[in-house]
Amino acid sequence: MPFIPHTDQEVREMLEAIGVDGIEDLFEEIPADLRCVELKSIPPAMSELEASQLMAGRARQDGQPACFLGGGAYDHHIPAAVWQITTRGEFYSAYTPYQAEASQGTLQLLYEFQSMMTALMGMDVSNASLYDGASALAEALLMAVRANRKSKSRRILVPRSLHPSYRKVAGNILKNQGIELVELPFDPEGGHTDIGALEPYDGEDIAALVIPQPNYFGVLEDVDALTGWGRRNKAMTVAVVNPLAMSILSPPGEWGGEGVDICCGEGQPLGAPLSSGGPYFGFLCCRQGIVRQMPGRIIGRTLDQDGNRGFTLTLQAREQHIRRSKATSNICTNQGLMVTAATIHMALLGAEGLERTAAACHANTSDLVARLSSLTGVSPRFSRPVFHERLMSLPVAADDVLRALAAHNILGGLDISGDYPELGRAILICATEKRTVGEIESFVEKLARVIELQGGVPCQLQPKES
Amino acid sequence: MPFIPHTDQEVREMLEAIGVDGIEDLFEEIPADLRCVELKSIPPAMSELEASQLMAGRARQDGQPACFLGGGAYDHHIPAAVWQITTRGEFYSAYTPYQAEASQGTLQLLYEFQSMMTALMGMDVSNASLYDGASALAEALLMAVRANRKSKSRRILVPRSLHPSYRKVAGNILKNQGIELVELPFDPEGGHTDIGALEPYDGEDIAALVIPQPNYFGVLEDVDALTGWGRRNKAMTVAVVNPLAMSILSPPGEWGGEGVDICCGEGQPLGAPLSSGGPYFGFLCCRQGIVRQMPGRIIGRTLDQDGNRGFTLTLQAREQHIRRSKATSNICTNQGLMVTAATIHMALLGAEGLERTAAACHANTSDLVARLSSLTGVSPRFSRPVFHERLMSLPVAADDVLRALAAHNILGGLDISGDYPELGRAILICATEKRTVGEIESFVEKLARVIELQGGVPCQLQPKES
Amino acid sequence: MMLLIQEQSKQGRRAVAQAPLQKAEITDIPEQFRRRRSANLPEVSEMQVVRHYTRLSQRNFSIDTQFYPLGSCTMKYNPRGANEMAMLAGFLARHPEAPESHSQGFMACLHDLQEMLKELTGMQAVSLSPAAGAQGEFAGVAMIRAYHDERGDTGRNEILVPDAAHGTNPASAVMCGYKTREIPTGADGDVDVEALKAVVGPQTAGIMLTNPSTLGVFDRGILEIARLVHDAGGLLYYDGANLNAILGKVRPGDMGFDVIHMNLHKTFSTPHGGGGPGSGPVGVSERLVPYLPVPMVTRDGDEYHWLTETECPRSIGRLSAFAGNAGVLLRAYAYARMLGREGMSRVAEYSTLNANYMFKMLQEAGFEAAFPERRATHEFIITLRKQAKERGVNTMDFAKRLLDYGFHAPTTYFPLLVPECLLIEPTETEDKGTLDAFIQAMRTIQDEVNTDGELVKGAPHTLPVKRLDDVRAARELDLAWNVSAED
Amino acid sequence: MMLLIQEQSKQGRRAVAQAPLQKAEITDIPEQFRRRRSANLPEVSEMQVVRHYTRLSQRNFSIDTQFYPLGSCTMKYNPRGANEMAMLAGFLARHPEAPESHSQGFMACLHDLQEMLKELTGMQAVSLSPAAGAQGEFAGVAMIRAYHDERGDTGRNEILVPDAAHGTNPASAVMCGYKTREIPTGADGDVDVEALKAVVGPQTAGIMLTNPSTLGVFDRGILEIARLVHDAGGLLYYDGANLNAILGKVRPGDMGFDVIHMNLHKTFSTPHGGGGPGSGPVGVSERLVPYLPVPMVTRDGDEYHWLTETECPRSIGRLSAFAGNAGVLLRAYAYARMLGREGMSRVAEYSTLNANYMFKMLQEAGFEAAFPERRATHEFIITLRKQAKERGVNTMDFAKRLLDYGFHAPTTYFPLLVPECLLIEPTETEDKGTLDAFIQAMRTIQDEVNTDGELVKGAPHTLPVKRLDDVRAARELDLAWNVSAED
Ligand SMILES: Cc1ncc(COP(=O)(O)O)c(C=O)c1O
Ligand SMILES: Cc1ncc(COP(=O)(O)O)c(C=O)c1O
Repeated sequence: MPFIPHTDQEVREMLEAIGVDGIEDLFEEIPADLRCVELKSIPPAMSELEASQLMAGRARQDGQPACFLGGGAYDHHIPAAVWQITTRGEFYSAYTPYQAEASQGTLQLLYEFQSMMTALMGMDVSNASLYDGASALAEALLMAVRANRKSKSRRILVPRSLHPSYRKVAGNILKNQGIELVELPFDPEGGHTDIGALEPYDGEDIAALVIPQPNYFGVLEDVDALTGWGRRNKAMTVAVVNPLAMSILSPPGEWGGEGVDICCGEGQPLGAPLSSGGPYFGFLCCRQGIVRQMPGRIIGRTLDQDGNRGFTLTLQAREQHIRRSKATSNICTNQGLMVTAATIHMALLGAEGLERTAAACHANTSDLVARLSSLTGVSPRFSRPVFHERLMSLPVAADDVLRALAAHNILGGLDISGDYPELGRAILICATEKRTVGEIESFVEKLARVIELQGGVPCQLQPKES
Repeated sequence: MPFIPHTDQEVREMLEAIGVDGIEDLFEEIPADLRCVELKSIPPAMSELEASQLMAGRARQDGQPACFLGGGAYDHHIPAAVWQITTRGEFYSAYTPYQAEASQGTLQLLYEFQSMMTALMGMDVSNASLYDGASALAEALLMAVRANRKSKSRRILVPRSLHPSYRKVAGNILKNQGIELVELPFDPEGGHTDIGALEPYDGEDIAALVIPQPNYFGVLEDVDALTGWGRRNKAMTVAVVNPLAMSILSPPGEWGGEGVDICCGEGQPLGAPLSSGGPYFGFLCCRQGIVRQMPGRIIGRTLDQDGNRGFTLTLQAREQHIRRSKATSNICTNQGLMVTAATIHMALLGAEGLERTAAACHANTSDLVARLSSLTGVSPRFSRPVFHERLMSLPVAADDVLRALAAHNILGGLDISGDYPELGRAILICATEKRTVGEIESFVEKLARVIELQGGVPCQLQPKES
Repeated sequence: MMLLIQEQSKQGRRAVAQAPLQKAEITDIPEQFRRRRSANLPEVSEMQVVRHYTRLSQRNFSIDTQFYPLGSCTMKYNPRGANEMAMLAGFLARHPEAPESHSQGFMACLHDLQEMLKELTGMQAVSLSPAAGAQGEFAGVAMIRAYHDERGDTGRNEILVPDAAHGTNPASAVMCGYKTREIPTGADGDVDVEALKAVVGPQTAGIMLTNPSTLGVFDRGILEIARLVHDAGGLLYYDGANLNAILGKVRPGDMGFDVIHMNLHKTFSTPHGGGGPGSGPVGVSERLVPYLPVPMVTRDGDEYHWLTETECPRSIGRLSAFAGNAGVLLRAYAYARMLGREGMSRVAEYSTLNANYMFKMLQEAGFEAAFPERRATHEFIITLRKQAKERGVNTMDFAKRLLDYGFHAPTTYFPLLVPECLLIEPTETEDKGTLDAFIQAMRTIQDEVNTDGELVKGAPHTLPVKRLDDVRAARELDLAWNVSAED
Repeated sequence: MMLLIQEQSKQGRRAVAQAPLQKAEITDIPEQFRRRRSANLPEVSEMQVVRHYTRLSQRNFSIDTQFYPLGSCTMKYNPRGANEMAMLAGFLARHPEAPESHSQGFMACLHDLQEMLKELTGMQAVSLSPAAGAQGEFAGVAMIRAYHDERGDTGRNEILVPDAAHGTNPASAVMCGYKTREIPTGADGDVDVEALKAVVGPQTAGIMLTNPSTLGVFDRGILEIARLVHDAGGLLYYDGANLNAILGKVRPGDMGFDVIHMNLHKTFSTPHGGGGPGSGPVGVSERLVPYLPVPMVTRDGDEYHWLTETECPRSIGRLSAFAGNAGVLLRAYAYARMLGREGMSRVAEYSTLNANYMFKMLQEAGFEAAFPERRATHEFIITLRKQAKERGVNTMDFAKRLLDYGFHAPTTYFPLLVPECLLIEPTETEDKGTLDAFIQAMRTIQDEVNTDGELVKGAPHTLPVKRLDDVRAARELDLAWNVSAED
């Protein structure tokens, strides 16, 4: 019996001790007519060897194309040490650290994580993770509504430049609580949320304002101005940031001088493999003053009976297992292991390593953008500076182009036409530090051919001018 | 500086404490004219990312062909747990357990390993590993010569059916000590060492007799008869066995009734990946009476000051670090980590798991042999029973066939003509438990085509008769 | 005491190999957007990091090192093979937005898993996307709400929740805009059906139930409960946290449930990771199929396709940016394939056998069962109220003392309705020897309580820290390391 | 005490998923060849195995958990990246007899590594095949012998070995059929050149030397030694165990050595694995090139080919069945690429800096240096003979007490010529903070020796076992667990 250690002898002894004839007797309280019939469609057991052959075949089947996709998940180098340590049994197979004395490993690590996140974000406190960036935003907004004592409205301003899935997820999670998400348009030239877009709401009762940095198009927002607007209008400011970008960009805790109230985002760039979208982790930081409104686990430092330092789950009275229907959130299991990886990842890279990685991504994407822009009909869609993603306009339909590139084992970007029909034929591209010159050249070359084939435009590998 | 933690500040402090101006001063005792010039041909440093991209490319380059090669290294399933635990830092990055109290993990594991090997081999004692199977044989023979007080000769009988590389390695290592290896011919029909081949040596002074099981051709030797001959002739009997095979075959400790004196072999089938031939490990077991002649580390059980059980290196007086020029061997570093893997591997499989694996290999190879034998001109070269390898005669040259199969990503066996020109056109094949029916079918089909193309024999997929 | 990684930092130190060796200059991002001062992250060497976290890890109890009979949490062996398979390079490298052409292998796994979970739960369709049990609960209740709303049945504003329910149940209901109403438990451990009758009505949107409940008993009145709620127009939500107890034995769909979440990190043995990630797929009966969260995978001949908002316009939508905790799903899938058809019901059988054996042996050792007349399911409850009252040694003291004996403590003080309780779940992957050793430790502590209560109240004595001061932690909040706060 | 895995066995238990689920019947192997009774291996579950070995591992000191200043052993950080790269599926799956068509990637790594090692050592050619340092020594001496033999110079039957040499040196010489003659060390730590002069002669096949020697000093007379031995017709063997001290600073080839082995598991940071595997490539000067052990890799244009007995008929042949410890070579190669040209000499510089810093600080703390006038290399020796004589606390007591403070002990009682010695090698990967903590522990123990000698003599006090009885281990041999021996 796979994973079951019982010998016949032991089973006999145990049944005898219980005083029943067979294991079936232990299920006697279940109404007989409810008992299962055979599970016909479940295949018979496989050995580990058979299962790994099956899985290896499937993993191989999907190839390992050159990936120029971003859009909220980024292909970064993860130091080998990260997962070799993270998958150590003591981290991998422990539960949530309810028994603090038997969980100092996880607890100290989480405290270190909280310390790193607050340092990176310039905020006062951090929780120990939420599911992912999108659901973290939803939780952040619920938190903002709770925390904003000055606001009676349940209206939240959300830039259209924010990741479309984040907007959907926030909407899906908030809609049953009567919270209204109001969309702010983006500047059609710059790709950012112009402060002018907020004018209509000047002086209105707004519970919260969302500020992405960078936004979905990779474009940098005027975070200082937006934060200032929020403060002036007594709206809670909620930043949604890429944590890697924060190593080189002004952190939310400093925006507009005094910083935002809450910041959240997707932790994936900090040590989580792409892995089809998960497990990743959402992070959430805030000002000290509103920590009791924060959802999720929080670790605190304390002393033991001998006066020695130790760590423990704290502020549990906010949580569902204590406060039940009045909890700050329903979250229980979070993304602990991903946070373990992120902590080790950040420790290994340090600020300098994150900065170098961020700079390399920026440089690679800039290089790619420059080369692509040499192709006829291909150009950056927005004028404002970006972090490591850019929307590129194409002379032909994006989906055809991407399909053709995929046939060459290049994932050439995201077709955003579904979410932004107003932006026409365009792809969102990203070249992280892992993309090599060879891959970038090959992308440009293949794209040139694809455009030629699809659009009849002659192949143009030379710069357009000069 | 990769892997060097020093900050400038610390370096300054340390230099000051030492009382020198710079690090260079620390090398002042080295004659100036010896100091290095620049290392021109060493390439500049790579980041871990760059190095892994280089290495991943090279690993990919070699493909993952379907492997029907054996010949001393076998493609077995290794439970995922084995290497996930073996590469834990505490095993991976420890030294030889010189400080026993700080090395009880490794020491207890090695004691468990010794216990498993003696159980599997039916022998009294085991050491904690040698480099590989071939060098273990050389050490076993040196040991036999030392231990055989009754023999004055330095002659050892070695069957030609023994792995050719083992014969070479033993020869290379023993030749400077004036030991003579005398070759015993194999039976041209059976592929085994007929007891008659020993007749010429009846009553002679022979220091040792080597007995492989199975032999290089996969064929089972008459181990009882050979062992009996050795005992009657006062030759030390030295078994060379495949440890996996021992799960289903009579173990050396029982051969000829009382068993052999020494047994050794290649531990690779017990949890070591193929990995281009290493690291593997050699194992060595013997009768209790000659343990003091044994080379290599040995772990013993003992008590600590409180009377509690503990484990420690023992019989170190045999070893080079104590006995120096009079040691039983020069070996120091052995293959500890591979033994760690093997111990976990054996614990996971148990006797029943090893038996099932062995039986599956035997069945797969039998299946392959049967199917191949349906091709015109292809037939087993030897008549006697085998474990999981067989020499197959071909109607065309072996090297051409293998090259053609390799082009189809099938490694179809070993060409043995270099080592055994007398055996004509033949390949040594092996299908472990990992080879799937699909792979076996594909092998047979491709071989049929290759033979047809090379030899003009019509493609024959039907059974020859019936 | 172990230093924090931050306390090991020295200015200028780095794990050099882990970042680009050259620092690219950034010329086209204006100053105003740039960070002025580097983040105060630790500056440590690669070896310091490896050594620090390796040593930290040793300060944890875990399944790989200890018996961990945490009730309701199903701490069973997490197969190392499943980890290896989910971490295959091809799976790790797949971008969530990779086109279907480059995703068929991955999607096949998801589709197979959906199908298996359907069969195991007796539901009509399954969506894998919820990231954990609580998000599954949210999805489930949101579907219930979508169902009533679409029918214009908008007066239903209440979700019924038994008092034994996990805290996530009421919290999830509230997040979907419902009020909750608690249903008491009868003396026999089953839901008090009379009490239920009294409150079920036209305002009832549904009921959230675990069965077996967190009291370690199978609710024998389940069919009547289902009838009552359905008759009132409400739907039944099944909290699948305890599915391990009945896998392959009885199916929530057959009990009458309309929606269920599963905790793959419990029943399907994916690791808990010190607090996640989990995975909480939801299954639904016919009438809720249109509302399932996206994305899901569908098969068309030999090809797999994504179902998203476009194909499922009535869906409650997506709850995370991508497809949920894919890596967890792959582990669960690998585990399910290794269990196979025969293995499913064995999970229920042997976890139940282990629980009933311990239940019996502990009672014989003098421990008081919360529901002595009942069979245990895969877990059971003992109450230490006598010890607390007579000796002043409470459940938490008992729990801490167990740590000294090398066992993780069972769940303490949950469910809330049983005073001074321990909820004990051994799981099927533990052997009799371990159970016996645990029982012996309980006996020993019991003796200690009688002879040297202070010893127990001062526990733990053998761990890296002594009993921690939780009150201080909450009162003098210290949630992040701060240079200036140190000496 | 932890049970043995054998003691956890129960008849009929198995880790079922780890073997074929069906048992194939064997019909064509006659009874006489078959095993009659299954081997008495442990019968345990998968989880028991994982738990047992995970917990066992925690009972080890290791580089990943402790400072491990074991002199002559170069216990430095083993990059996790090198492990990952060597364990890439493609590398692990390659059969040693795979054809060159399917081996070019692997062979390229080997070839690159050969070239780098050539440059670093200043030798003409390198063979990677020896499995560890001692096998490298064997190969080296065997080449020396082959060289003399081929020239008909067969009267040379002696290898000279300084008294500070590692035990493998004389043992290897003997395995090659030589007698050894010991050369004493001068008071300054260098080889006593006068003594050498007295014994070098026509019977001298060669000399085996480490430089820096195991005394932690660089032998300043090396050029004269080389001249003396060469003039007498002997060859010079370089034991590369201490290469870490001079990497990129001075090359054995330039010192006049004819043959060298390297311990990649030291200088190139491959893991020691609790006792191996290692790797001991050999490099040679021009005249020994024909004798290098096979196989080696050669490049022809863009293609790599194997060199075996056929291409190298004068080779001393192969010393293991295949190409040596390939997986170790891959790790060393990955490490070398990450160090790069600039990184090589830094290894020597910072390991030397660390050693000299400790050397100075320990002397200041009152410890007696074996060679106080000399610079330390990457390691150095202190002697505790005063403490032993005056307080009866010997080096081993000191070593054991260090374990209590969380440090692995330095090498004790080696080299043999320095009484009560500790050979201390911090390596370049340790930071000043760790060195200072170690120095502090040494001071503390020093104080303990003076105030409470019994405390030190009774050490260790904090490890899983107390001081072990080695005498008993050797006298009452118990080398394997035996059912019947247990009760
Ligand atoms: C009964 C019960 N329901 C729900 C949950 C919540 O599941 P999760 O932690 O996966 O969100 C748990 C988890 O502890 C539980 O035990
Ligand atoms: C100086 C010296 N020479 C030789 C050796 C032998 O090397 P190996 O253990 O790799 O066989 C060692 C290893 O400890 C050593 O320190």
